[in-house]
Amino acid sequence: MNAELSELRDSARQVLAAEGLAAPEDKTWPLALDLGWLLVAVPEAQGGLGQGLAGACAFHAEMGRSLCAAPYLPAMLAMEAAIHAGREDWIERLGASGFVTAPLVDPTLTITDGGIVAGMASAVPSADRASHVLLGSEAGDCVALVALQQAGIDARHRETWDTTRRLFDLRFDNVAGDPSLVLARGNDAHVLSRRLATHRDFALAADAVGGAATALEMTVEYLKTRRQFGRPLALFQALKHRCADLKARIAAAEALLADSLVRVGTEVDSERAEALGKAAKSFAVSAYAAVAEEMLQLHGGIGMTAEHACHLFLKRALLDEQLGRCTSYELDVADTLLGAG
Amino acid sequence: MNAELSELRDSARQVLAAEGLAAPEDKTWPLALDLGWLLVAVPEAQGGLGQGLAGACAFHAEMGRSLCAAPYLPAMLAMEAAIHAGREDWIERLGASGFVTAPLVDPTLTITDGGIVAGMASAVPSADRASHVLLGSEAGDCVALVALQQAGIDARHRETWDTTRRLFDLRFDNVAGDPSLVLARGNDAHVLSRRLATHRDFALAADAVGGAATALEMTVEYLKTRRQFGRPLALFQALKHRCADLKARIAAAEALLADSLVRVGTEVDSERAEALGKAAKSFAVSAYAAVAEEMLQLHGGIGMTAEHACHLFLKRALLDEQLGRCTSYELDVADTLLGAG
Amino acid sequence: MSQAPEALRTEVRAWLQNNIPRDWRAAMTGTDQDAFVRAQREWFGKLVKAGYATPHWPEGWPGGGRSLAEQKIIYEEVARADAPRLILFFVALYHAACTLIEWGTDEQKRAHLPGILDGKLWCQGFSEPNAGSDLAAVRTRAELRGDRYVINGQKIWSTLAQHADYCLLLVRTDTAGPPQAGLTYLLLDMRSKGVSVRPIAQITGDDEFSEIFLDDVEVPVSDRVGGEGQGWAVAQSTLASERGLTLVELSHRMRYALNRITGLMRARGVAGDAALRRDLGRLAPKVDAACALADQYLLKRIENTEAPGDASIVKLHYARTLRDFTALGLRIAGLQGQYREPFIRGGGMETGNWPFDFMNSYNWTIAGGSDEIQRNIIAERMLGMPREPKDWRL
Amino acid sequence: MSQAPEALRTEVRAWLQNNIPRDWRAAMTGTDQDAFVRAQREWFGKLVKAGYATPHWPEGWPGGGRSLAEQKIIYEEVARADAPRLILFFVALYHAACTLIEWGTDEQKRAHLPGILDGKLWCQGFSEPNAGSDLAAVRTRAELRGDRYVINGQKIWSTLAQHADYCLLLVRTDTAGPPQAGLTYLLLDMRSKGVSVRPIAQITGDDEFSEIFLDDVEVPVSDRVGGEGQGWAVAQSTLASERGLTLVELSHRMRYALNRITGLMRARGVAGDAALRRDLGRLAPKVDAACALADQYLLKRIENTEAPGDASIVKLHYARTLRDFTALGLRIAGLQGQYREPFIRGGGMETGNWPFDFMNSYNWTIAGGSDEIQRNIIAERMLGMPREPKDWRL
Repeated sequence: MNAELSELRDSARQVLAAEGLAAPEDKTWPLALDLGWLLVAVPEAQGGLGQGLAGACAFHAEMGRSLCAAPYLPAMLAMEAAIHAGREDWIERLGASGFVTAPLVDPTLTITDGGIVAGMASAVPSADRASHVLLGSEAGDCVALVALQQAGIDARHRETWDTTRRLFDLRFDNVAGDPSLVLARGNDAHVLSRRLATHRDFALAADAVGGAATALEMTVEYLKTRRQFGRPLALFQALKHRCADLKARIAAAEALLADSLVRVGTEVDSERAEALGKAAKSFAVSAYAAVAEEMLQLHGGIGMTAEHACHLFLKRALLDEQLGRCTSYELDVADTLLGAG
Repeated sequence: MNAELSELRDSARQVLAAEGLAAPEDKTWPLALDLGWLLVAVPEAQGGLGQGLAGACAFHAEMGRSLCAAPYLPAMLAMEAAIHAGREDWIERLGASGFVTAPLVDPTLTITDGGIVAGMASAVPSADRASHVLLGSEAGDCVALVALQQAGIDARHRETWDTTRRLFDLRFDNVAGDPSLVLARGNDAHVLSRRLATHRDFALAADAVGGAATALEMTVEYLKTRRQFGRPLALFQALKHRCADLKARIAAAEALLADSLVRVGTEVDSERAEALGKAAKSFAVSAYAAVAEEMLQLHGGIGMTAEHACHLFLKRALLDEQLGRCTSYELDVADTLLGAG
Repeated sequence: MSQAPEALRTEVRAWLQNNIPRDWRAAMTGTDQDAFVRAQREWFGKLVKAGYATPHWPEGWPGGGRSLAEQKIIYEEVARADAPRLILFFVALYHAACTLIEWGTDEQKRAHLPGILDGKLWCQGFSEPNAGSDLAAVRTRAELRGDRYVINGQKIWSTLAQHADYCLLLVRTDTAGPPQAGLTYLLLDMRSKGVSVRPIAQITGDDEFSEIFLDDVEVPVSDRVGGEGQGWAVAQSTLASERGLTLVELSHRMRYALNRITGLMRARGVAGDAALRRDLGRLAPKVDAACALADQYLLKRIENTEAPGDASIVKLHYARTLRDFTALGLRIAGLQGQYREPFIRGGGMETGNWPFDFMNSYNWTIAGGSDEIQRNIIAERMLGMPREPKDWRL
Repeated sequence: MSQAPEALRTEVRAWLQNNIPRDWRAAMTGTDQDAFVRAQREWFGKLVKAGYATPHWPEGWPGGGRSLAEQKIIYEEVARADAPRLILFFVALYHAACTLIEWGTDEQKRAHLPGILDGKLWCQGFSEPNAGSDLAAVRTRAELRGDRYVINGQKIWSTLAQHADYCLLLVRTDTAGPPQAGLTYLLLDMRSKGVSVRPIAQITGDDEFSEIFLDDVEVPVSDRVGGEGQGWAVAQSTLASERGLTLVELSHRMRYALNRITGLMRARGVAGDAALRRDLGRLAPKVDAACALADQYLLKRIENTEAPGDASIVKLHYARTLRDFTALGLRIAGLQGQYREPFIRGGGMETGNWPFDFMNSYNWTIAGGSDEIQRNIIAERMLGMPREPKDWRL
């Protein structure tokens, strides 16, 4: 991580820490906009910080660390699409004030040549606050922005156990798209789709790594404080060893994420980048879930109360596991090694 | 376990303990014969002890406990077949002095109506000492005893990492069987095959449960004796908790085995018995492997030396996993619950 | 009250078939606690009348005098029939009744046992914020003033205390000497002045546990169970009162609930997924083993051959298996399982609301002696591994 | 000796292509140790000549003066080319040489460093039967008599000591005071009177470790490294001499060896098994993470930002991943994998002889500080969890 990025990251960490864990979206989203966090991956030539995907992931990790409720990830996907398409108008709009959301799982929809959108996009964060949604057709041959305030779109809030995300199902009943908002078609759309999937997977990996780190820190802190049988729990070797295993697992996920980002470099739309993203996501989210599960167990009864933060980590970790393309990642990794089954 | 059986079992345990762990086959096989261990499942009407499959499993568990090298399991399969077929001549012969072996994995061979045997039987213990081998055709329509001292049979010793078993590959090149040694044909052969598979799986489960119990006892004993950093290892809570988990896993395997044997009762040739045997085997052998793996780790360097017994347990556990129908058991259990995939 | 086992089984099975509230799961889905309490009371009334609520009570009481083997049959059938669990009355029927039967004065028995049959509710006041698995660390203070104890302190994890009429209260009457020796056991009327109850919002959205705050609460000496300083021993009886039976019921329920996993696999179109089939094929024998352990444990209790640690093994294995069970369901449910749906109040451990069930399973790995405590017990009492020295502190 | 990284990489890659012994794996399969030693000597000779055996030695020595980054490139290429590991010379090239370079007198350096390049073999005499991971418990006694130490005791787990010319020997010269302070570090000529070596038969069938028995063995005071009582500090240098590099090599070798698993799946006809594919898909990122951890650890060493516990994480993760890797191979191999086949001497950690590899992987979870020790270090030094009190004994 270069010095500029690490400074930016540290200040984001401070700002988010000041807001507290799982601070609401209406407090953290304006911060993200005001402090320019959406510009981190935008090339310098286009007025951004030029920190690329690795820079973006440093921020995604901070979102994970603080269980941030702001819809930073979908907004960054929209920004990634605008960068790819060279749409400086949208880069500016997204960086300054606008919010465009995007589904965090692959949508099942068609976009005709004429731009008619039909089908379903699930797991779309904060869709009620967005002006547009970024959609890719299931066939991968079109990526477009679609305005949300129009007829034929049914948005339904789906309450999740994870309260730090607000997901929507969007149903499109032959909605007329705006041709000027088509960002890519044909092969270019395939490349952009790959780029978006890569960003999404790395972002989820970063979210997981950040969340897991905080979860373990809080757990260790709790064990140092909490006494049972006249001793701090942190003195019990069985618990120490479990924490050590979790630490090693988080460190491995962090290392894999960092290493994979170095390997990707600027080739963010390559097949290799997509494969690396899948592996990093798969490894990181299972580490996160394991840490969050142990966090709850090691906190004992207090972790079972809604007042304590344990469950927020657990619920976010469990949702992270199901975002992206969920469990099929492992099979995809095997495909890379063995060829398709 | 009834009083008679538990007395028999205790005396077998004493006898085997006196021989020491992994005592060679030429010392333990005569004991098995002399002490009537092969008669345990034979009905009283036929001169046996009438203790059924549960009785047999009590002895299989003792074989596992002591890592016994005697080919008790294949001999008991032959006995089971003789009981099923009502062949009192063979019951007597097998119980008194003869040794008939049997493959511990499903053979891939055909037996024609005329009794011609062709194909392969793998994992046949101590075939060089047996007069006959018990074979079932792959199609399940014939079960027969085949004399080993005849032309067309190629017996090849396959050295295993587990030195407490001596397995052979037997290749049959159109060997003429003896019609008087066909024990079952047609539907009766299917029923007998099921009965043999049931006995084999329960026996392997019992072997595993017995072996795992000794392995854990030895490990706990070692931890109590061995000191590091000025304390007995048994005082370190992380190690205590791991031993406790192993104990619970063994207890669960024992309970499942005992309960399944009660459910089977005398219906040893039912489909239900076969399904219960598969589940018990699958659960017990993975417990055994887990215990043996931890045994090695918890013994540290000394466990890595051939002089110490750790590896004998590990190697036997790993072989047990691959005997029977190995990993497909789990899929079979799922078939029972879900129907065939 | 003795009866041929199969006859009892047939009788209970028939009774359950005719009496289980129709569609009780649907009725309890997304309901509030008051409706739940009403439904429980109704079900309780039926069971009491049939004699199936109190098989463990002594001969002479309605339904009482059943052997453990007979009690087991009743529980197995309740599990098989997927009848509602009687959780609202559990403390009253087991903890309170058994403690009173073993330790209570005649007067105390007369005062309370008939009330339990009439539907009086009890809760347990053992755990405290700083004494999770360690009862010896109880700090709630009781001072004897004349013929009353005056109590100050706080209890936690008290199941459904917000509905209770009485509380089994463990308090400290002496701070000198060994910590166990300073405990005393009281029967607290929850309407007493100074008692306040606050339900705990749980991570599952349920609120079946409460905190109890005790502020200068007075309890007459006549409501003490056992002598002053005997609280530890009395509490052990309370905790032993249902040893084994609950886990027979729950493990058998889990076995029947395997069809919720297979049903989910079919509904999600992944019944052919070899990896999930393997997971299921690994889980099912583990569930069967949980049943076998619970059954055999009860048999040991019947035959009086229970050894130290046996109960820990049953609980540890059940708890881990329940975690695996619910985790598998959760993963199969996929993104759909992440959407919050109303839970079934009193629906047991495998309701098919997978995130709820998964989180709820922590009740078994944490409460009633956590997995970690069970491992200590198994290592020390069964395997004979040494305990850490008492004076080992930082 | 500095060079553009990519130029070095190209050069090493080309050299390896031309110089790796053809079919060395086949040649080392089922061979005896003498043939292995000959092959290792030959390979060593080539590497020394090319300067690739001693990149970590100081400037001025043949091949020496390479930065850690350059050393890493060499190791990566060795792994990529699947070259034989130089295990027979490892202690000489790293442990002995680095210790002498840091602590040796000029005379000691002159006496021993050139010999190492000529092929003199060294072994390590640290571990003892009752001091596995705990060097402070070393009991082998050295008494100063005139200008010589007289040594009695026993060492164990000494790699290939049966072939060694010299031994790095840690002995106790003082039994009073803190245990670390009584240790002294000696250079032992293995031909000395009273030294006997017994190879240990391992469970894998290999015998790469030995016991060393020391019976009134005399070592001149001039062969002491550091002062009397400084043995602990000198030993730390020895152990740190190859920190990081070995695990870069081994983790990268493991990554290339993933094709042994995929090859096995194809050969066994189970390449389409969804459950195994999922296992493989879980393993592969774990292997990649092992590489990433090793690489990043070395970077920290280069940048001097290593923190306590970092090395433990790298080792623990590598060791667990190697266990998973070999266990997966073992299970895929099925019954065929249970038949004993000759192993490849010096063939590394993933030879495709799966039971051998699986058992051999315990060397990484047990030796060099077991997993349990690494967990203690991580918990205490990285997470700041308290140590057990020193006086905590039974």
